[in-house]
Amino acid sequence: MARTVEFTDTEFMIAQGARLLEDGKTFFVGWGIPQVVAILAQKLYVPDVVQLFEFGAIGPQSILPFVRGTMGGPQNTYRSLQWLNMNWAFSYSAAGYMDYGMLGALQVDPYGNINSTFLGGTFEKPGRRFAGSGGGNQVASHCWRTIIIIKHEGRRFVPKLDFVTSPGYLSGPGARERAGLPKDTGPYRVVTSKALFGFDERTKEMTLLSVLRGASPDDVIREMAFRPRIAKEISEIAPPTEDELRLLREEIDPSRIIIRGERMTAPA
Amino acid sequence: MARTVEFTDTEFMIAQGARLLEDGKTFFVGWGIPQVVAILAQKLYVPDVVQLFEFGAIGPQSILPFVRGTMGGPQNTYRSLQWLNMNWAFSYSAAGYMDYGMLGALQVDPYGNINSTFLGGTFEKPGRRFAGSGGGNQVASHCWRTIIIIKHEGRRFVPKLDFVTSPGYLSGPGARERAGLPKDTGPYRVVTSKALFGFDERTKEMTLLSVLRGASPDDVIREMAFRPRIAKEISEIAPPTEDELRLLREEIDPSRIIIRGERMTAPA
Amino acid sequence: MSRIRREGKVEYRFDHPDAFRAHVRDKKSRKPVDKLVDAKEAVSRFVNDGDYIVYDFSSLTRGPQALIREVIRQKKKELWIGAEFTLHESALLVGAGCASRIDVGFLGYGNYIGQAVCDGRVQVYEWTNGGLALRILAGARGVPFLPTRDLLGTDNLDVSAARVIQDPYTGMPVCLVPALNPDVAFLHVHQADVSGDARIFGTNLFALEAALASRRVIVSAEEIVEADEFRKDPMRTTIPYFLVDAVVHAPFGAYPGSMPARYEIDLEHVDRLNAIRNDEQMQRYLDENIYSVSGHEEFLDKRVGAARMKELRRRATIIEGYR
Amino acid sequence: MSRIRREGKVEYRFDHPDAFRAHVRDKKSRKPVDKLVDAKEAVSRFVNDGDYIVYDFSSLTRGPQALIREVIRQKKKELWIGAEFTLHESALLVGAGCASRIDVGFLGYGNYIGQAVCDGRVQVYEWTNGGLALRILAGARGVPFLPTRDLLGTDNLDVSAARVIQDPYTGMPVCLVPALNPDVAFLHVHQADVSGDARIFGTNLFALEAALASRRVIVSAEEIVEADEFRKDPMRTTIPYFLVDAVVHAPFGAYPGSMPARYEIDLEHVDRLNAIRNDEQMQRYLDENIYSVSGHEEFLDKRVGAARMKELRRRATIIEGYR
Repeated sequence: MARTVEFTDTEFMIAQGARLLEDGKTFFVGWGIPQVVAILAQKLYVPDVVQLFEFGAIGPQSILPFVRGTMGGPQNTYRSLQWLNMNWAFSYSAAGYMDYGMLGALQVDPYGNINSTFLGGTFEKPGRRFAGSGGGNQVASHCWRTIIIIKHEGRRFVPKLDFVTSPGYLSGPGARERAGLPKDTGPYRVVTSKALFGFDERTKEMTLLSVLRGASPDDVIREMAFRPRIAKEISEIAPPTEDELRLLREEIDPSRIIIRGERMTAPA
Repeated sequence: MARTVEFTDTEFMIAQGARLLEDGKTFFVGWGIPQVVAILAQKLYVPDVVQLFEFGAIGPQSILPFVRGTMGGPQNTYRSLQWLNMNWAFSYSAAGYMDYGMLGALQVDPYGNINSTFLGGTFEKPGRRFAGSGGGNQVASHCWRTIIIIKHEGRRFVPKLDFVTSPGYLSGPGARERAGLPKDTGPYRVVTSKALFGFDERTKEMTLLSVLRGASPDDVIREMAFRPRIAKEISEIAPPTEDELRLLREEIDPSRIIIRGERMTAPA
Repeated sequence: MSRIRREGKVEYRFDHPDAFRAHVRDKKSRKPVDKLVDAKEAVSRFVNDGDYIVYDFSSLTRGPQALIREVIRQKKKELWIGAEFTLHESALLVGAGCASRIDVGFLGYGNYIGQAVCDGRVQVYEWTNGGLALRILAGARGVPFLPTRDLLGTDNLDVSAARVIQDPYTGMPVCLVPALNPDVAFLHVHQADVSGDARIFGTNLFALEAALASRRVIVSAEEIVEADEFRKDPMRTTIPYFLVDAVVHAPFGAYPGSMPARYEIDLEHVDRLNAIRNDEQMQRYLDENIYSVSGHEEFLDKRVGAARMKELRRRATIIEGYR
Repeated sequence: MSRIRREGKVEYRFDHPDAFRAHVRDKKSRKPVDKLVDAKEAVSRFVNDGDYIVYDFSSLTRGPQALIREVIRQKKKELWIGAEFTLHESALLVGAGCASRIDVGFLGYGNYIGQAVCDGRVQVYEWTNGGLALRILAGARGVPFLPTRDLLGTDNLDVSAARVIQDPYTGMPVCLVPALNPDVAFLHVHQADVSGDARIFGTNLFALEAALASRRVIVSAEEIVEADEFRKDPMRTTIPYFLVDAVVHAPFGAYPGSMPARYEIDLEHVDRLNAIRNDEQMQRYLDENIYSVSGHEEFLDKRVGAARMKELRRRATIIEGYR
């Protein structure tokens, strides 16, 4: 019998995210999981990635282990190139210097629009209220390529969001430009705990690109409230590697605060 | 026979300017003569004045002697409270933190509008071209009280400027507000080499307030190309004091670069 | 001009720039006088019921937690909070009945505040972090608005007072956000002198913007230093004294959050905050940590303790760049 | 969208923010590679005829004088200069036939440049210092304009492309200035590393704004230091490397102006510049100081000399705050 790897859904998303980044590019890092993605990626794959945080840290090289509850403190502003403030941080992104941005989401729709504000009810009287945009709206508006990282659950992939917090392709091709958003920007990938999506160049609709080794496209699509487009060839995503898991579990998050989650297995 | 004092027209303007400032207030300092006014005032009269320069020096205490050709260097940014840049410097003035501003001028009109750009011809093809606004437009727009410092010559006091570089009361009462300039701002005093002017509260017209000891209002008005209003009581301005002259000549400008000018006398 | 506006369903704070300027002219002293007071006096003199308050950073990092606890202790009412990151602060301020409106930013942590929003006990307005930072910059620059190329195309536009105009230079739609001039800014800093010159080491969210844009500024500082320190190193000055109304000496003033290069976050205490889920738990926390002590020093002595503070200081080993 | 616009009689440089963003995406490397070149190579590779050039500070203080002399030596043509303070630089650039348009700011010194304007040999556009600083900030923030409450009511409005709109929040008139995204920024700094991280000590006019807003950035530095220096003290970084295209090691690069805390202004040389009144004198100055030497180092050796440099260094005794 083939050997299998055990990991959490979060570990898988983090590892996938880390593999997507390009070296020598800039990366606007959202809070939480994207922070861990950035650390893992910089240690393993992209040593010269330039991280940027909205609280004004330009080019930090976070210290290990990841400290829960730090935001703008010495750990995740460590060895920055420059310390500024929020208005300057968003100047870097608005002027076009940020290649990648990464954001979590409550809900995502077929055009990659993001809800991170509330579920159910109305804005004034929500069913459940969450943290909201933070700087997510700016990241999704300004960065050249936005990567969304989201747990793969049917209620999160919906045809229509309860609230559009941060822009994807809005209502489809050309809609971002018509709204006044910077040209040629928009969601680039959606990393989930089962699969990886891109966006169709012509229609701007979410498109299944790859699935976790051992899973099928049907497994993935079954747990979505809309039917995504499917790429002609669906590739396979390797489960977290030994290096990725060791670094995550031993060096980055030894207290397992971030990487905990639902247990998964896949063929090694 | 009464003792007389000898001094230059520039020394007299500087001394007058220095006497106008209030202690514990902020002072946006234009380049050149206003710098020397600020130094003299801070040494003799207003130790707690907060100087501000457009190149980002907040609260400097200039070193002596005054060094010609320094602008933003260690001498006139010495012992600042804060070093910033130009956009921040103009935030201080735009948000209302600057009580006084002081500017030189080529020409001034009855409403205290300032020309510092050109004389004769057109903007595109001027008769004589000068330095232009620098930050003068911002100083005259934002500061609560702008003090103009200008040599007393007929060709400088004109009914209509060749070019309005920096705003006085524009066309009269209410015109600044109608143009969108901050409320309750505008020219406060005009310091010349013979006299001191204010502005009529109702009509906003330049009004003779005081003349150098020994001179008459007629001496002053004769050398103006428009007839100013005259205050009910014209007071006398003392010539530069011994302290003022000693400080200017021995400590501030021993090489007499700034304080040189036309020789004048007045009863001591 | 009214300082609270309602258009459609959106309420927002707005001062005409001229009204704010007049306040700066008439009420802000430029004299370098001694403004050192204790937190009690600073809050009672400079914070009124109904005030709009902003603060820099959060309950996790360099937040003005001692000042916020004092606001709660003095039972201020109907406050409107504006914060990019408002974490446990907003839960405590709402739980204590002090705050009724919040402009965010990022609204966390824990379930208490989320439930309070759903129950309609507090009204939240969504401006996004970038939008709020820009609103405060507009207030600091004395202009009624600033333009930005975000918020566009999203529902945030409909639940804020941001407006879209056609840019006269390109013809494209551009978003404007209105200036924000708060009543009070709370800034917790590493060092201050008695007249208010202040230094923050590390990044900040909008410290200088908030100090310029706010009608009243309360600085709380880990250390009080000689005024001369600032003139010796003007590049390190975050805020000059004449923007500041009160200086509070508050060592451990960011507790339970961290103060970069001074002390680390107290995660145990933070977990107690995270665990608050209902009013009974909230009331118990407030009683124990705020109402039952006379002020910040008694809180430190009786609820934190020297041993804990020593340990948190020990953990703050990264000092590179913070000096 | 065209990068030079003419409306009525006013020409102005304007890039659509999307065009500038595309340049930043495609042409600006984020890799920390060695960008150290000499002034000759920097200017020949990164400055083209017809370019719009900005620089920080002036011929008196921390101006990029070595780079400007190199531009003149290479006889660049039809340059458009944008500067808050443009003093002897503009006279030399016009006198040498390099610059045909200048956006100011403050236009000095001496009679040569004034006469050149009157003769129509150079077109000057008047934006004021505040207006130019704001235009560059708009370029750095990726927005097509920024609003301001000055320029209003004056003739500057008619001779610039500033526009007045009705503020949607107050109804009052507000002035807008269009973004400026120059082709090239010259920044002379105290310290840089080979990939372009740079530090200026003291105040600056718009160094970070210009670095963010410009298509190409040339940093000239008094000292080249280890890259690690910047990561040890991130509050001191003026510009991070990924905004920079070329680094030139140029000790005495601000000569004859001063470099704060490094060397003082050479007033004798400045007086020679001030004395230039006609083309013959201009040509003599250019021949002697620029055309007849191969570059900055030969200029320092043969036209300035070690004794003079030592004396200017000796005079720079104020170092407090500059470190």
